[in-house]
Amino acid sequence: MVLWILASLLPPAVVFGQQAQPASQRYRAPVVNDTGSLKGPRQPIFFRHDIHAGQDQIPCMYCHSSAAVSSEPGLPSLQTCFGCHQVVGGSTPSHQAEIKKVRDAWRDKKPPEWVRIHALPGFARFPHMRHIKALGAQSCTTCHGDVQHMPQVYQVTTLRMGWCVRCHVEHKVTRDCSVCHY
Amino acid sequence: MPKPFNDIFRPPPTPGVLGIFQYLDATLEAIKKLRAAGHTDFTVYSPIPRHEIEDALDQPVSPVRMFTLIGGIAGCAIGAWLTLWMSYDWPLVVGGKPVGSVPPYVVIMFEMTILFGALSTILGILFNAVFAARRGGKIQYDPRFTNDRFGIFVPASSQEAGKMESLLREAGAEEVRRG
Amino acid sequence: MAEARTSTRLTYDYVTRTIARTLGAPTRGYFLLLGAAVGLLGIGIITLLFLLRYGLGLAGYSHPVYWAVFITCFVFWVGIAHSGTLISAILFLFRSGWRTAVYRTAEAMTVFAVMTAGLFPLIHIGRQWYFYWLIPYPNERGLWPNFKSPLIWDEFAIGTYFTVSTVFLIMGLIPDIAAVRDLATGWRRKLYGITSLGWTGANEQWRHYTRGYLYLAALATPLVLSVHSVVSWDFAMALVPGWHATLFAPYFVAGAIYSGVGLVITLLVPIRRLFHLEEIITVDHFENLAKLCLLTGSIVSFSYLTENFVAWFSGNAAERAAFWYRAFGPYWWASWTMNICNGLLPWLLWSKKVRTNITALFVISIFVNIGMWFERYVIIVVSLAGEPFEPWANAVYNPTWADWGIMAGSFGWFFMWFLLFVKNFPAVSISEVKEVLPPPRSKAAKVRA
Amino acid sequence: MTDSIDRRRFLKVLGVTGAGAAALSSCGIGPEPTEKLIPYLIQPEDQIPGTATYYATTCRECAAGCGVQVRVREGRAVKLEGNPDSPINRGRLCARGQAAIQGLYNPDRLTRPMVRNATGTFEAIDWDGAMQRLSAKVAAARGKGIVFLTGAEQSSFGDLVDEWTAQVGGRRLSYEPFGFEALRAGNRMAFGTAALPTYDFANAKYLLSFGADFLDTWLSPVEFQNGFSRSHAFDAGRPASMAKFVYVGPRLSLTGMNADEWIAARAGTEGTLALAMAQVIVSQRLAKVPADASRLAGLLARHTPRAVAEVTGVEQAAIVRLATEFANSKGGLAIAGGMAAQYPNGAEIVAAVNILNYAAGAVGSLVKFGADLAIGRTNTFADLASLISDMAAGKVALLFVYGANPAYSLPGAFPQALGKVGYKVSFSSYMDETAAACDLILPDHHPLEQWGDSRPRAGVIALQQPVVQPVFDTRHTGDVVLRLAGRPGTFQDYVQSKWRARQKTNFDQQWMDALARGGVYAESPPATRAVRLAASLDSIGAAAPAASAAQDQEVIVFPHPVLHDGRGANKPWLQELPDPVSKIAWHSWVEVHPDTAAKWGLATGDFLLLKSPFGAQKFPAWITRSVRPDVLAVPTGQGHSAYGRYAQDRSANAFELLGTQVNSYGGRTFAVRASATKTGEHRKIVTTEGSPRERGRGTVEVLGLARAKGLHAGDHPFHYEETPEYASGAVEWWGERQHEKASIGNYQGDHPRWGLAIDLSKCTGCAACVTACYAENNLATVGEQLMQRGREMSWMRLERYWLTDEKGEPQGAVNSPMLCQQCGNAPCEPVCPVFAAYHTPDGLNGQVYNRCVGTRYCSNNCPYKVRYFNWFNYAERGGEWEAWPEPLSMLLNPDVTVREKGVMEKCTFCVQRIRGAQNQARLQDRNVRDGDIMTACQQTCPSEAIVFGDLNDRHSRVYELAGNPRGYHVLAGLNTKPAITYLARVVAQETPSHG
Repeated sequence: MVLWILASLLPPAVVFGQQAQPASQRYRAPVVNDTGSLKGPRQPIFFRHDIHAGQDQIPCMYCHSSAAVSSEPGLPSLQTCFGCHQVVGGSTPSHQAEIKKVRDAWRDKKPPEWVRIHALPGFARFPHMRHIKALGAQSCTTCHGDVQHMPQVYQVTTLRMGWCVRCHVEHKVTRDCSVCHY
Repeated sequence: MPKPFNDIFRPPPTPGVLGIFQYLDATLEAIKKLRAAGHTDFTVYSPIPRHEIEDALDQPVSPVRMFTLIGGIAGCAIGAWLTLWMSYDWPLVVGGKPVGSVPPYVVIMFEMTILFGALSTILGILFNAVFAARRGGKIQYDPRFTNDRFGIFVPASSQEAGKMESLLREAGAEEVRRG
Repeated sequence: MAEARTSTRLTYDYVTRTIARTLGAPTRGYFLLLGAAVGLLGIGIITLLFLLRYGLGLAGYSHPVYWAVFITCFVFWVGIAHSGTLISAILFLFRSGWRTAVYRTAEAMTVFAVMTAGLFPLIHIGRQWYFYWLIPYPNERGLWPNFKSPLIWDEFAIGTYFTVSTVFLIMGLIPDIAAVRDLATGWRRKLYGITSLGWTGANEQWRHYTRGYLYLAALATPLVLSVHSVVSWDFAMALVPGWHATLFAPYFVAGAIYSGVGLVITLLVPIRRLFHLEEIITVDHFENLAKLCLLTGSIVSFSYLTENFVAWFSGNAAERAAFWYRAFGPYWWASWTMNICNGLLPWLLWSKKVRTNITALFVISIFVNIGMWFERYVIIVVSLAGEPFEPWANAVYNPTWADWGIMAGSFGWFFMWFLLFVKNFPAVSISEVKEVLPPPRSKAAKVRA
Repeated sequence: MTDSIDRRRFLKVLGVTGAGAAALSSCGIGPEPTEKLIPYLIQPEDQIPGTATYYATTCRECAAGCGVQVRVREGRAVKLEGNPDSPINRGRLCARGQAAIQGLYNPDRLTRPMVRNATGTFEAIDWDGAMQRLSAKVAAARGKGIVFLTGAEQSSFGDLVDEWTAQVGGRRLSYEPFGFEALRAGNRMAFGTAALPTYDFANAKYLLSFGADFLDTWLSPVEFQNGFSRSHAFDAGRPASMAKFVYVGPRLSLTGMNADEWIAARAGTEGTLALAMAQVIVSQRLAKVPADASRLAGLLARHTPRAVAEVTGVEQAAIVRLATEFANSKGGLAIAGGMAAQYPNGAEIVAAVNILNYAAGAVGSLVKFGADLAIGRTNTFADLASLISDMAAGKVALLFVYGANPAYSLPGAFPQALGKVGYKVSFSSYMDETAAACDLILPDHHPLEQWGDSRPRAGVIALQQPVVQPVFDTRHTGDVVLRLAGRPGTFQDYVQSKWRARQKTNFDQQWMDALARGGVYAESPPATRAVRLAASLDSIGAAAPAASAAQDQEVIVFPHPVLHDGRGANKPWLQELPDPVSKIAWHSWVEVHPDTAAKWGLATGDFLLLKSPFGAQKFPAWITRSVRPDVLAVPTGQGHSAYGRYAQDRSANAFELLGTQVNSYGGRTFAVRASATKTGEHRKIVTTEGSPRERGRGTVEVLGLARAKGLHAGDHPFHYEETPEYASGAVEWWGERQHEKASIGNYQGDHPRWGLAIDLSKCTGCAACVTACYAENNLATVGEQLMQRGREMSWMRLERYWLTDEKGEPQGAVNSPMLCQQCGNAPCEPVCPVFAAYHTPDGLNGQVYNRCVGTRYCSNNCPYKVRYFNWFNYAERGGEWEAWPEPLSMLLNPDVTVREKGVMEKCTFCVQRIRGAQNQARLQDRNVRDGDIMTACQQTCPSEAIVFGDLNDRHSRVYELAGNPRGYHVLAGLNTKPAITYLARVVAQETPSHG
């Protein structure tokens, strides 16, 4: 609601800006007025993958650095966020509001508690590095969906065994049980 | 209720004569007489199956056996498919044995043969004895038939009913009913 | 020849009414028995809830004894289940008339025993809530059960056996239900009216019915032999000394029939007494059962001898150790109970005096059941406990309240069903008993005859 | 006392990543992902989420000073492994070292300072408050006697304390319950030096131990065991092999169990025996007699074999034979210690053995003086006794206790004296007996949380660095002392200053190296100092052991191999680890010889009440031939009255039986005479022992030395290794069928066949592998009650089968680690109805925990009985059988699923390590190399008995070992085709008996 009002106060140039852009231009993240209608759980900070990964084209590995070398992708430390956001303050009041949260968190040394979206059961192992090694750095979308264009991330694939196995069979790689279960 | 169902489940009463017998030999007598008179579509009630009655009626062998045979063969085939296809669908080696090793699967095939054979036999009996037996329409019946009395029901139009009654009495029916 | 067996003053009417009388209003004694059965079942259910909440550890298991009382009871009940179909199917094919008076009880017992046995595999597994993984159903993971596992054979065998013996029982019941229907009044008449599936005894019905019954018997006969063979393979397929024997299939089948006949006697004696069926279930019947007992019992004791002989003859250290441990290890009492009850007791039946003495038979039959329970206990627990391959891994296993609770529950479950059955359906076949009677003939016919 | 703390706070404290949190919480089977992900504030640059980091530090479980590498995942220490760079343990670790991590995350650790309030009960206090009180007390106590009691501390911390106590006019006392006074006194007697030598086990050709349990508790077990296995284990390649090992002592310890021959000399006469042997050697000139041997003449004359045969209970012939063997081996090493050094005449015994070594020329070659083991520099028991008397006399106003628990090991005397002390401060991490009697408790960091160092011996300085954030609100005692001394900086600075003082030039470089390597290790071994015989030797052997009184029994109290002096008693891994000899866990016992038992009508499990002049305790009897008939043996370690949930009120404390008098050489006597009476009580002892005899089933194989030497490549000494005639056809047919496996689905192509080789000649049965397995694979500890019912989960169990002589007396034992054999034709697999047990392409018996429904058929069909079932949910929070109460769950290995109740589990050759190595190899586009993968058991094995590798790789070590003629497969006759090759144990006897 508040955001809606904020958005309505924006200068027209910003609001209608992107419609004016020629289609040839690279992807512009839309202005989200009604966050309530977005898919996926609400995060403590309205972090927009579509802006960071899509519009600004920051590579996934920039934040999830260990994905290519370790079994766990890891989360960016708050330091990583603040690294940019002590300079980048945000163009619109709504963005500024969110970025302020980051700065406050850094000031209070209180990392945000993100809501987990992609979770595997404890008895299934998913070594990220092997999959990225095999499918390439762009392959995150295979499981996580088109995150670059998601204002708010939600689970696209089931991440259930049958789904894993199907992919393994398609790619003619092993579906030996003890590769994932031990 | 639509008509065809109606005919199956609530068939109209069939007109005819019902003779109730105390003695087996009297019943057989009646059967002989009726067959001599060229009747074939009469029904004989008995508390237990007596081979004498079957002989007297000399009916063809029941088709139930076909049900059994087909069911058994189908079951065996299903068993074979189940075991072999599932083994190769996700091949896992256990105990150094071949993935699809038939000997152990024979057990499954056997059990499936019996299972399907038995079930289809039941279907056969139900179909033939319970439903098929009713196609003659609703005919007269007496509770004593499951106890100690034999009975013969002859479908007959009102004009020939009289003839039937006498025929049954001569044969030794202790009671004859018309309906 | 069949007609000679039963006293001639029986008439169709007498048979119908005597047997129908068993369905009369239940007495207080009946309700007490039923209450007791339900009470036992309650104990079993509570125990099961505990097992589900805390885990199987509540039972007495101890490495390496990983199967114990539960599986013992499973095999025991499966065994019990065998005499029923044997009597009804095999003796039917052999056209032995004396079966008619006893086979209904035996069949009912069979069905309920299988129902009981079927519960144990579900109870004894570690994660009972995943029991359905043993069933080949299409699933999201694309996984199938392992058809090489004797447990899966078991599942199929027991499942088939339950289905077939149930339909067999129902088939036999239909004409009798019709008979009862025609005597009954009120709601019971309605009930039997529906359950008799419109049976009238018309020749068209008898024609298909008799044929079908014959084929069912023909199918049930190999089945009954296969089921306990498969159960025995649960053990024979394993390489545990004391289990790993080709003898097992016939040995188990014989044992099963032995125990089954034992329980049939145990059940028939009171039924006969309470329902005054002395005219219909005669001493001859008991004697025949006793002979069956004697035959199978002798096969069982022969198997014992063979087992021990082969163990010695094979010269295999592990085998020898296993059987030595059986006889003289910490479980000597169990194995000697088994040897005495199953090996020596049947020999009493050589004497006609014993065979024709109902009380004696009743007592013996109870010991037969005890003996057969211990046989399974010895085969399962003792073979695992005295682990002869790995001298280091052995244990002395002692059952706990959880084991006994589940076992009690199984007896409650069985007897509850059986009691409900005898009061609501003819416990002795009406039509088939008539079959062995001389049919009513007119004077003239009698003269001619 | 210890209030549990919720996990969330941990994650904050440790800054665990979401991945970490996920790994931590989703260890359980079944989908239970964490709902919240808490990122690092600042990510440590040396930590990659999902990947382990190793930090080198030093093990402080005993004074040996082994180097360890701590495996850290997401800020949690999950496993300890030996540091290959350390010259002491050479990358190996013992059970106690493995269990150190359970001290770090122990649920009974004190979470904050505690102070005794007016009502006499403890209450929490914050550090500032505590420090204020303390400095006030110190100020008040100046000059009135300040004593700082520590454990063995040859370290910067020790120096700091010394400096400070000097500054405040107090003194420091170091105390080890099992001291080494006798060794020093004995060395002084024989050679006039109190230093402790090093023993070169690796190069000995004949080992003769007089009570020294160098494999389990004596000085530096891991180091000695490693050396021992090099000399004692049979190695066809080494001409000298194998060195015969003879053990002299009244009972068989873990060490004695590994001997080829057991000389059960009467307790206390070991010295006399040694002198007799020396006499034989000198008189018969068996060895090059040293120049000053003449001075021995007088002494030795008194000890001819004939003279001593009677008193020692060893036949004259045997003495001569031993002496001859010993001398002729041209490399005999005699070691005195352990029990022999704890009799009233311990010093003489040590001296006598020194003389034997000297006479045989071992001194200087195999026994090297100069390194001077630090452990020896602890104060003597006499010093402690005087402290106690001071305390009792009220001469001590302020007492600090650090790293010691005298109230437990000196029951009676010490607690009483403690009562007279003005103010008592404990730095214990636990509310142990001593701490409970103190006024102020300032819990110290766990060694894995703190800076420090230790100098186990000359030339080795082991460095200690914090590998995790402190788990609780504790503080390093070094910092506390620095505050008290009013000195600036932290203890870390202090340590650095010390090191800087030692290393003048380019300190930073050296410091970084030390951090990486775990310390500084002198390249060349310390110079050997020559020793000569001391002036007067006549005192030696004079003191004959007291004649045995009629009804009294000789009771010897020995240190428990893993609980040691009781410090390990609150670690479930160690409690659940069966004692290597008796295989008894979770409680104490008394060893009784069958003859004695028969005399008293005693059965195993019957309680014996031992009443010594100093105290009385009840112990359940364990009837065994591994102890002399005239001796009862009792282990220490149990019977704590405090200390924590696992240790408290468990069995009986053997120290109660011992007096606190100082004996002739200033040590404590661990042998007492006590009356033994049957109480009539009985208990089922908690033991994993099945049959003590192998009964010729082919589970273990033993070869005589000559036979083993005679073997050539391709020999099959074990008949059943060849397929029997009648079976060959079937086996051939089976072989032909096997190609199908390689042609279907995942099984196509070449795969490794993982295998293990276990050399029983090397295995000593020390059980380090067992604890390592617990640590690596999240094995649940089930506790006393369940273990009594055979519910223990140890995937790796040690089977101890006695070897006996013709008289049936045990002559050592053969220990066989029994774990899943990963059979090629696994009986467990085909019986599983749901494919939870199946064969992986790389030859493992996969066990898919989340598929298992728990029919337990696999275990029934497993001839090796190495499958274990989860009878309860051992991971249930607050459950009755919870195995990892907070914060113990922090040490769960995130790479291994924690099994749910109703699931079968077993060893899979650390498949998580295999997959990890394969993943790394894939990243580097290479194949897994031989040696990339080490199973936990192999990694820790102090005697390097276990080798893991790919049997399909013609160049792997395991392939080579699998082809060894000594190799055999357990129960090979069953045609299970195991992947584990055991190498038969070789014993010096020519005709080994399986018993």
